[in-house]
Amino acid sequence: MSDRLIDEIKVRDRVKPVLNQGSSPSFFSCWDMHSYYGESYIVQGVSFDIREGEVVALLGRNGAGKTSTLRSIARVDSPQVTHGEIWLDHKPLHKMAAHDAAMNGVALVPEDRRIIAGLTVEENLQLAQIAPPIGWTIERIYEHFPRLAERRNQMGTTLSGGEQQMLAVARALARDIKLLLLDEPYEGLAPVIVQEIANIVDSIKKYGITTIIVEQNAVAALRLADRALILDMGNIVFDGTAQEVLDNEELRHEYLAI
Amino acid sequence: MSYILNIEGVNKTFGGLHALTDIQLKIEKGTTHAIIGPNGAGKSTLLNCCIGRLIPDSGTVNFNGHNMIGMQPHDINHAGMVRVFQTPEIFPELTLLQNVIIPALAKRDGTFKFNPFRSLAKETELEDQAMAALADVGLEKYYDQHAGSISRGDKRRLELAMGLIQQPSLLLLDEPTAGMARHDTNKTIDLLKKIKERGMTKVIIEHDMHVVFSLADKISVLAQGCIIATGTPDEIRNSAKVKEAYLGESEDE
Amino acid sequence: MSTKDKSKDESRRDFLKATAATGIAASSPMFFVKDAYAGSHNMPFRNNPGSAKSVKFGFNVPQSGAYADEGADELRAYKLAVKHLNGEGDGGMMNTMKPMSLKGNGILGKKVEYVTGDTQTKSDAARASAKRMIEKDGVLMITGGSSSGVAVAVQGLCQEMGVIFMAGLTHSNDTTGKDKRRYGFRHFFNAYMSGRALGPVLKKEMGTDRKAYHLTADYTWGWTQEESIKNTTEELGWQTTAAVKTPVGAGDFSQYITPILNSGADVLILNHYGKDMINSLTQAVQFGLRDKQVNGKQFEIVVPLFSRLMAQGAGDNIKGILGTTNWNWSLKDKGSQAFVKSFGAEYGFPPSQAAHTCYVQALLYANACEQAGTFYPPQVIKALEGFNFDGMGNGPTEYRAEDHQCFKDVLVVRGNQNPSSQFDLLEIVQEVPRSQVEYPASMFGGELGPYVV
Amino acid sequence: MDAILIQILNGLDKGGAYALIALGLTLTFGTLGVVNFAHGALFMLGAFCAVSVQQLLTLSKSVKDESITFFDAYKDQPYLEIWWGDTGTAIIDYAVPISILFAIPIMLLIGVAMERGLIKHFYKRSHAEQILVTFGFAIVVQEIIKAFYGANPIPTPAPDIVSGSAAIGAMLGLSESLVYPWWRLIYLLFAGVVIFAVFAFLKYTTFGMVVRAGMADRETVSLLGINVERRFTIVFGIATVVAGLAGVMYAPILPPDYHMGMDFLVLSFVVVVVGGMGSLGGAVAAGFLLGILQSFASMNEIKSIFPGIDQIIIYLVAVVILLVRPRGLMGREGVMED
Amino acid sequence: MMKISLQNNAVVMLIFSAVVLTAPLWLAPIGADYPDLLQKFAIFGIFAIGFNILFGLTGYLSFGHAAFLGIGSYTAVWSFKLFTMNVLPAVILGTIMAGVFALAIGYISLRRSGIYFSILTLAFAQMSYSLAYSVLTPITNGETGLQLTMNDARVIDSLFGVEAEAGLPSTNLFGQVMSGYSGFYFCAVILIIGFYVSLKIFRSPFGLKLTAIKSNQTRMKYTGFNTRPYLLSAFVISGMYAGLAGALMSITDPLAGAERMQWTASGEVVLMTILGGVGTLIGPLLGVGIIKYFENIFSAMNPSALHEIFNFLPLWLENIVVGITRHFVGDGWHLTLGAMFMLVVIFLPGGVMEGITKLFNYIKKKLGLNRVDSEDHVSEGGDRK
Repeated sequence: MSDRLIDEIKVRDRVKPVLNQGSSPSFFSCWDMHSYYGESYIVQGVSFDIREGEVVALLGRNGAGKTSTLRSIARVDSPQVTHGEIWLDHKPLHKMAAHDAAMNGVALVPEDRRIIAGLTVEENLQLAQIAPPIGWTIERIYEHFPRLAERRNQMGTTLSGGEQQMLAVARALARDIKLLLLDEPYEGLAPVIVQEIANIVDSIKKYGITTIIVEQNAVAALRLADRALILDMGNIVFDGTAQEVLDNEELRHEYLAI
Repeated sequence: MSYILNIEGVNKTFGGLHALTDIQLKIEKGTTHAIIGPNGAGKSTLLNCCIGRLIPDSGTVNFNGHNMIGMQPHDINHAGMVRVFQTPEIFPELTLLQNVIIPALAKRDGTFKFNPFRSLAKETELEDQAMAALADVGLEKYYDQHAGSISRGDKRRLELAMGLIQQPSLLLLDEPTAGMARHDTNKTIDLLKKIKERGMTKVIIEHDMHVVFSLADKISVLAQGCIIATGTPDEIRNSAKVKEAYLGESEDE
Repeated sequence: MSTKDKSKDESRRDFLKATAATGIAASSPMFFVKDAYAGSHNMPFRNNPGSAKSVKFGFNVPQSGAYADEGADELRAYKLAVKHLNGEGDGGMMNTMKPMSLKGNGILGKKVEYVTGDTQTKSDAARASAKRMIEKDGVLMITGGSSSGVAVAVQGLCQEMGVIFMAGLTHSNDTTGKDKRRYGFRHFFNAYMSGRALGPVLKKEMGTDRKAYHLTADYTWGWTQEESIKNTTEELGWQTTAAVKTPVGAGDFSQYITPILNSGADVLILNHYGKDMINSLTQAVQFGLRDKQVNGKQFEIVVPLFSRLMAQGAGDNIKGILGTTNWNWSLKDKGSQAFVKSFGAEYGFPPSQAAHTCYVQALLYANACEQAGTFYPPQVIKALEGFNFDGMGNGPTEYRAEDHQCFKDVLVVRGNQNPSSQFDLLEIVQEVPRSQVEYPASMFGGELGPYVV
Repeated sequence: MDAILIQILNGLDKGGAYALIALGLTLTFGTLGVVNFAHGALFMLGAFCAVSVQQLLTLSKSVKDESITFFDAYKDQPYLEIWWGDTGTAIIDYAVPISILFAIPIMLLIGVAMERGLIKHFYKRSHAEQILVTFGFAIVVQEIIKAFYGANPIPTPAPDIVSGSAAIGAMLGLSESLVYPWWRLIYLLFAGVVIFAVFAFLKYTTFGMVVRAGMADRETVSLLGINVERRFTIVFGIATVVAGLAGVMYAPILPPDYHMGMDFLVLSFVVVVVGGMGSLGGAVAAGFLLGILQSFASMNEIKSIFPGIDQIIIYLVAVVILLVRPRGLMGREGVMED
Repeated sequence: MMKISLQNNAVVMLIFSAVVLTAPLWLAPIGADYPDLLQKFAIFGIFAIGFNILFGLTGYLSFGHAAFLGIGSYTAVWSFKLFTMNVLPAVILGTIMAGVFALAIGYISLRRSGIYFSILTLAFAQMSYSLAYSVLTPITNGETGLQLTMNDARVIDSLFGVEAEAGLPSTNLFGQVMSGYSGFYFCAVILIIGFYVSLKIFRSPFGLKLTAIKSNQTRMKYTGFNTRPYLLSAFVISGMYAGLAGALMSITDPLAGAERMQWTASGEVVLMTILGGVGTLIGPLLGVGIIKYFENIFSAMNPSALHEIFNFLPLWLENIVVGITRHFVGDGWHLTLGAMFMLVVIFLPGGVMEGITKLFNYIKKKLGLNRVDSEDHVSEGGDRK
């Protein structure tokens, strides 16, 4: 245990002030975050800032800690954040439980969508509108996602993969969010549907919602993103524009394996 | 027959969703065959069908001339087909050494052996084997730590050691390098190359193209539950179809 | 044993004995120290007090489980008995018992002390507790308990250990029947006597043309009682419509009660005790059985074994129900009055029949020791066997030598319709004389076993 | 025919009781994932709510009891009777229905306090430890009750007006002998209403929707800004209230004693498991199924063919169902399977 | 710490044997040195050790092990009735019979896991109990319990011409009577053997495989093990331990009652094991010691006994202390037990053994000894038996 502590201190010394281009103080910032799954050390001192309205792609190979980083920010129980600070719009997320973080504007669209079994499409949406602050009305959501409107009384889990993804995103929009965390939105979807989801995410970008997107399909993610962060072994190893990543084959090869 | 594994016409659906559609796959003895494809393409489902975790709706999985469908997982293991899992399926409460001794015991004792009076302390031979396997993957220093406490990358390596110690005739590797640092990935590639020299047949599922292209003799590309291409690494690298499906570049761009 | 090859047998026995002796010596050095068999009358026996200033009794009563309240009342009676034996308090039945050897200075000049234990109403726990008393605390006599299973189990143990057991509340015929033991005595009456006592009263109250339906707790006591009552009622000319066994501790008896409604029976006999009795009676009344008319007759319920504590649990449902009891505090004889007075003054409420039984048994054991002039069990047993006495309630009483069953008058009681106090739950219908409930000792079989163990 | 009809009714009634007890237990399983061995004790506490209210209403002045001459004895006369005469007596008569009103807030309080003070700390502990701690809690509660009320069952009668039987047969034009106690009919009705209320609450209220969602996926619900833990505390409180109400209403049928909870504990676990872990509908279905089967197995005709069948029927059915359906009637995969 | 084994079985066994055999000496100060309680410690120790082989190693929580205890008891008494008063056949038959039943019940119950398994075992045990209590009375003698009688056949004894005595015969080991201290030593020797077997199993490849099944059964299947026979063997072994314990209960006290099979009896061994520490070698024995001590000693204390204990205090303080403690002994002993369950599990997750280990590590740390190996736990635990 003590060894670990020493490590942490070293890591902290090593952290350089993160880049903070543009707005200051930054809208979202994550400073030296460490988290564990049980005894497994997953996120090993991640620090980055995001400006309001920015869309950031968080990239890295499988197992690099991307999902864990998102989950740490959303403050779910596991992984457990043992050290670090997370600030969103002047609010200290690191002091909050998941539901508090959500009430302060964080929305995580999880990897496997997590549509709640036993609830209809509409109930899934209603569930998102119980705790304040409330975002889009359900009517507005249905306008944007006519397919969901058609299936409003169907059980959420009986939707197809793409529709479930739509519902998951819609569920996030039903809340008044400041930071959207998208985890693998295209996973397991047919190309046609990927396109559809991409359009949705595009439109989200138009509304100016600050977004972190984690995606295996790096190219697709980079197309949407203003900025890219590359994570490796629980550490940020690259921070730059999306174009820089697309242009830098060596970087892609080394850290994204494409 | 020079094919050690011959998958024919395997279909698998989950509640209307076609996870696998008419899979045809032949693996030659002694080769390293990579299966690539985007997340959710059905790669893990395919492996699960091979090792008895899932039973396909139709089709055959022929291993060394025997149909494996309907066989118990432990019998498939003893037939010589061993899988290294993607999400580390280890014994978190046991030490690393014990984790590796378990598959070694399986290899020695078979599916069931009642030996409650044999002393573990006398199993020095297995212990040496296990230590060697741990050394192969570079974990020998941590042999007495609980497997639950090591990093994800290390768990992957432990998985690998657990697979290797059984010296299977066919090793199914599900993303063996996920979660590893670049340095460790390279070490793992070296290790897998070494195994190839020993003549072990391998099927690798991998995202990391670097790993795939350094190891594979042949590559199959899986997308939407279908094998859309099989070929040498070069053929795959230059296939437009593959690029579209896997690298996410749609045709209109 | 007829002997064809006696010499061979004997040599083998000698060999066995020799091994036994060496075995004891080798394996357990403390064996002799603990169970020191050195006595005053040249007669070694277990837990001989020798020259000690006091003797110990073991009060083994249920302190947890369904009979805990009954156990608590037993314990109160025992403590009172010890007080009286040691010459404290008002003396209670010591003043009324005849013949009486006790002097109010303890027993044979030794002060009486006691230890307590919890039977949990389980044979195993009761035997463990009794063993502790014998092995650790060195008690001379064990008494108490609230169920026949426990009584039989502890009685067997006491026979093996050579310690006298004065059974507490046990109603099964077996306790002094097929499971009787030389070292065990019972003051309580039994199921057979309940039946004999009830017979004439039932005839008088309900006539001879009745159809009876039995609900019987599915274990040995329930069976013996069912059999005894059945014999009695069938002698009267009653028919037995059905006898249904119910699981012990069933809680809800409704599924056994509903068939009664259509059975054509006009009397329900509940061979239940304790919680089962309270529940089955309460539920039977709820099913309207008591308001029913069958075959032009009023439907009746009979609970052959009654106790005031149980009556308390059943509340109003007990009113008007017939049954038998060993003793009731409203008896007007001198002994009973003395005891009730003494107990009431001490605790503020009258004693239960369990308390009475236990109190009397403690006194009787003490008296037998005093009379025999020794604590040596065989002598004490002989003093108790065939002992005739009076002034302890229920009139003249005998501890029959052949089976150690106590014979005295049996009370047939009825749930009081208009109780004058919260304790006045049972009214005595008849004091059935002893002669009417007596039976030959050989009737239930069993063997007492040896005096010396 | 009558016999069968009445056994069906009887089975439904028993089933209602089983379902009611199991409902609270499975609610605790489903939401908190805690194996609550104290559930029987909560049922018992409910019954003792009725006892307490009855004793409260019969709070009495001690009057010298002249009828006892051996020693100074006192008898009790309830203040209510002293003050209000017959009205007081009538109020006392309605002790059990009145106690329902008391039981709801008291049980809710007990439930919430128990969850916050004890259960909360055991969410992530092993089932074995949950069993040990809740069992210990049950024993402590029992012993406290025993210290205050003694071990003997305490008669807690229903109001006089419903103490007898309803002549159902006569009402329906069937056999005269077809009667059934009023109170048991009320219990059946009550069980139905409570079960329906719980289901309706879960189905039609927002709170219920959150609970259902929380049972299915706790994490996602908290990601939507909902404090699941607080809601689950209330759910535990509701489960306690349901157990308590089952107990209150059972008091006239089974005079309460301190040990009655243990007798129901095993049974309620069997019902919940046969129904399938985490399934409310399953628990209710299993409760009624076992109740009816138990009633039938107790019939003399069946007992004469299979002696003792009535004593083992519940367990026998449990074994058969679990062998045929691995997760009980309606259990979900993966719940409490490790 | 763990390169398979640094631990010497012989040393462990030596310490364990010494501790067990001298129990009458070191248990004397707390009043637990009389034969019956010593026998109970040993017998329930065997029961708990066996139970721990199933629950501690595989994680399968059986709620029906008391059934095997009862079967062992009945078989042993029948052996006395039919064959001989010698205890060896009783021990062997009791163990085997329990094993047979365990095989049948385990075969069916192990088709399910988790709580479904627990309820299946519970159901079987409750059925056994109900039947033994009532319908099977010809075999079990119902509520009264199966007892010896004067006219039992005892075929072997009469064959060898052992003469009937005046009273009931006693159980014996070739003439040595099996009650009192000799009964304890007999049980103690079997406990030591039982512990040795358990130690061997814990430290065998078989034991390791069982632990691995507990850790991740799915993985075991894909590693090439057929887990069902492993679980079944563990179940049968632990069932045989229970049968052995049951037989010993009949040997030290030849009366077998149905309540031994009730769910509360099964629950008791579960509580003993958890209380002491699941999966540790000594933990279950500690649990047995605590619960049996409470049941036998605390339940027997009454205010006068308390006054004796606390008479070193000034009178006024003595009265206060007795006034408070009296609620926790005698008929309040259950309260103490329940409170202790709660305290232990709240403050010592992992049972009493965990607490001892922590304490031991703490002391070692204080003394500046860093290395702690688990062998010390064994001996430390043994001291407390």
